[in-house]
Amino acid sequence: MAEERFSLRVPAAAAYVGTARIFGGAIARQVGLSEDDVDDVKLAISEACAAGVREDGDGTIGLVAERDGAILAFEIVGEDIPPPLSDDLVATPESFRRSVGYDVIRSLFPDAAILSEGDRSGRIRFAVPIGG
Amino acid sequence: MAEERFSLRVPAAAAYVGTARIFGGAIARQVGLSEDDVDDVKLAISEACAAGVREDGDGTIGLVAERDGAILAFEIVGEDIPPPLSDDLVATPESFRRSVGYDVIRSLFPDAAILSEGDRSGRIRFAVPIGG
Amino acid sequence: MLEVNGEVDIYTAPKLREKLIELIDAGNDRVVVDLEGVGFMDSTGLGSLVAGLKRIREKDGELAIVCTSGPVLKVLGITGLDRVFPVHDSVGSALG
Amino acid sequence: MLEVNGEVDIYTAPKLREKLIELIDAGNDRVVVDLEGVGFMDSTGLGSLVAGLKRIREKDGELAIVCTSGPVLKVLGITGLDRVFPVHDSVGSALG
Ligand SMILES: Nc1ncnc2c1ncn2[C@@H]1O[C@H](COP(=O)(O)OP(=O)(O)O)[C@@H](O)[C@H]1O
Ligand SMILES: Nc1ncnc2c1ncn2[C@@H]1O[C@H](COP(=O)(O)OP(=O)(O)O)[C@@H](O)[C@H]1O
Repeated sequence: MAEERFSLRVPAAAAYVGTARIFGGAIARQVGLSEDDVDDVKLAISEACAAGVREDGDGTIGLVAERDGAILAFEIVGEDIPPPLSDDLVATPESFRRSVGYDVIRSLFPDAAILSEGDRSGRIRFAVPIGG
Repeated sequence: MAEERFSLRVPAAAAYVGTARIFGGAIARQVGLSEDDVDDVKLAISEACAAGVREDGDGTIGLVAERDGAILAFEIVGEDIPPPLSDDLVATPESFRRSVGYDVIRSLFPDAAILSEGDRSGRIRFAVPIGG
Repeated sequence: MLEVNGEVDIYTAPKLREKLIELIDAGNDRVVVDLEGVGFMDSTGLGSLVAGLKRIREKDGELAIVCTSGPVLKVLGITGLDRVFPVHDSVGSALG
Repeated sequence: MLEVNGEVDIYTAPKLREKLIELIDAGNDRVVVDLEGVGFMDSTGLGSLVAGLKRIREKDGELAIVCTSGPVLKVLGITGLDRVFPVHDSVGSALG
């Protein structure tokens, strides 16, 4: 079991992506990540939550952070995080926007996982070493 | 049912009171409270969470905020929020500290409720009118 | 000149896009976006800058960015947009 | 003179108390706590100030506060501690 567990749930509306980002940044700073790592965490959370935002503002976005020894792991869960695009799919502006976001997450955290359950519901995971 | 619901859960350690305060402040600002009201919310959350902090750092503190029409209601739940002191109780420094905190919450939000279930587990509730 | 402040994410990016397009449609064909007051920007914010760039290019105009913030430069670098926009370290150099 | 910065809550209050007591035990009997850099303070932070006050009174000393921040003044007012501590609006006035 994780030594410390943090969780947050906000409406899946654009207005609250910043709330989740601030929360994640505060945890990252509190467990002792460097300011550069804190910035990376905030960016990845922002991208992940943006992927979970619904036009109608319904549904929720969940953010869980777990510190386990020297690893801080994040998971963002949304009812509306679609799987990454396959290359042959015709991109809508909306799906293009999301794929840029996924790319940003993966370049910040190469081991990031974008997992989908069915068509839309999904979770995005990434982890950061503490003091690494 | 509330129109918007926000929740957070952090370890019941002193280090994360600030995280809860920042989260509550961000929500308060986002729903449109004045900066003065945002400050009051942050102070009340800080006092409530401080009451829920456990020396051993075990357990968790939960914060739920619900916007329902023009009301933003907060609830802080902890496994270790003791009931307010009765006056004839001999105060330890610890219980005195908590009672000052409860007084601060009640002077900020006169309708605040400090509810206890049994001896220690408790919840603190207060609400703010939005645009009031 | 468009001075941007605060955090640019999926919530605030539409406002940035709107302001940029307005500025360009008002006839400005050399626009400098000053990001020095921006504490945070993600790819949705970059999308607004790209939308401005596309609009201004239709009019053969130019869009430059002023930015010295490490985190903002980082997301510009990750997306490759630092090669699409001229990025300056001061308003003077952007206008010069 | 003790300059305090950041947010003072249950996490940081013990450090404030420690520093204050140290300063007093080092022989300072007129201490000014400058709270101008404090963005947030709750009753646990006030508890540290009170602890300092008690210690300095044992030595017939005085502890004054410099504070102009609305939220910090508010919590001082709620707890009545604005009547216990001399509160000044500048370091100059506290020392004068
Ligand atoms: N957020 C972004 N980050 C990086 N590049 C982007 C971003 N948004 C758009 N682009 C780039 O700009 C181009 C135009 O994208 P877009 O604004 O969606 O217009 P359209 O859908 O009309 O092609 C894309 O092909 C991409 O290379
Ligand atoms: N956080 C606080 N806010 C307001 N007043 C306080 C606070 N802490 C202590 N006091 C005041 O200072 C006095 C001393 O409290 P305390 O430091 O607990 O010392 P002791 O337990 O030795 O009496 C209290 O009686 C109270 O009036």
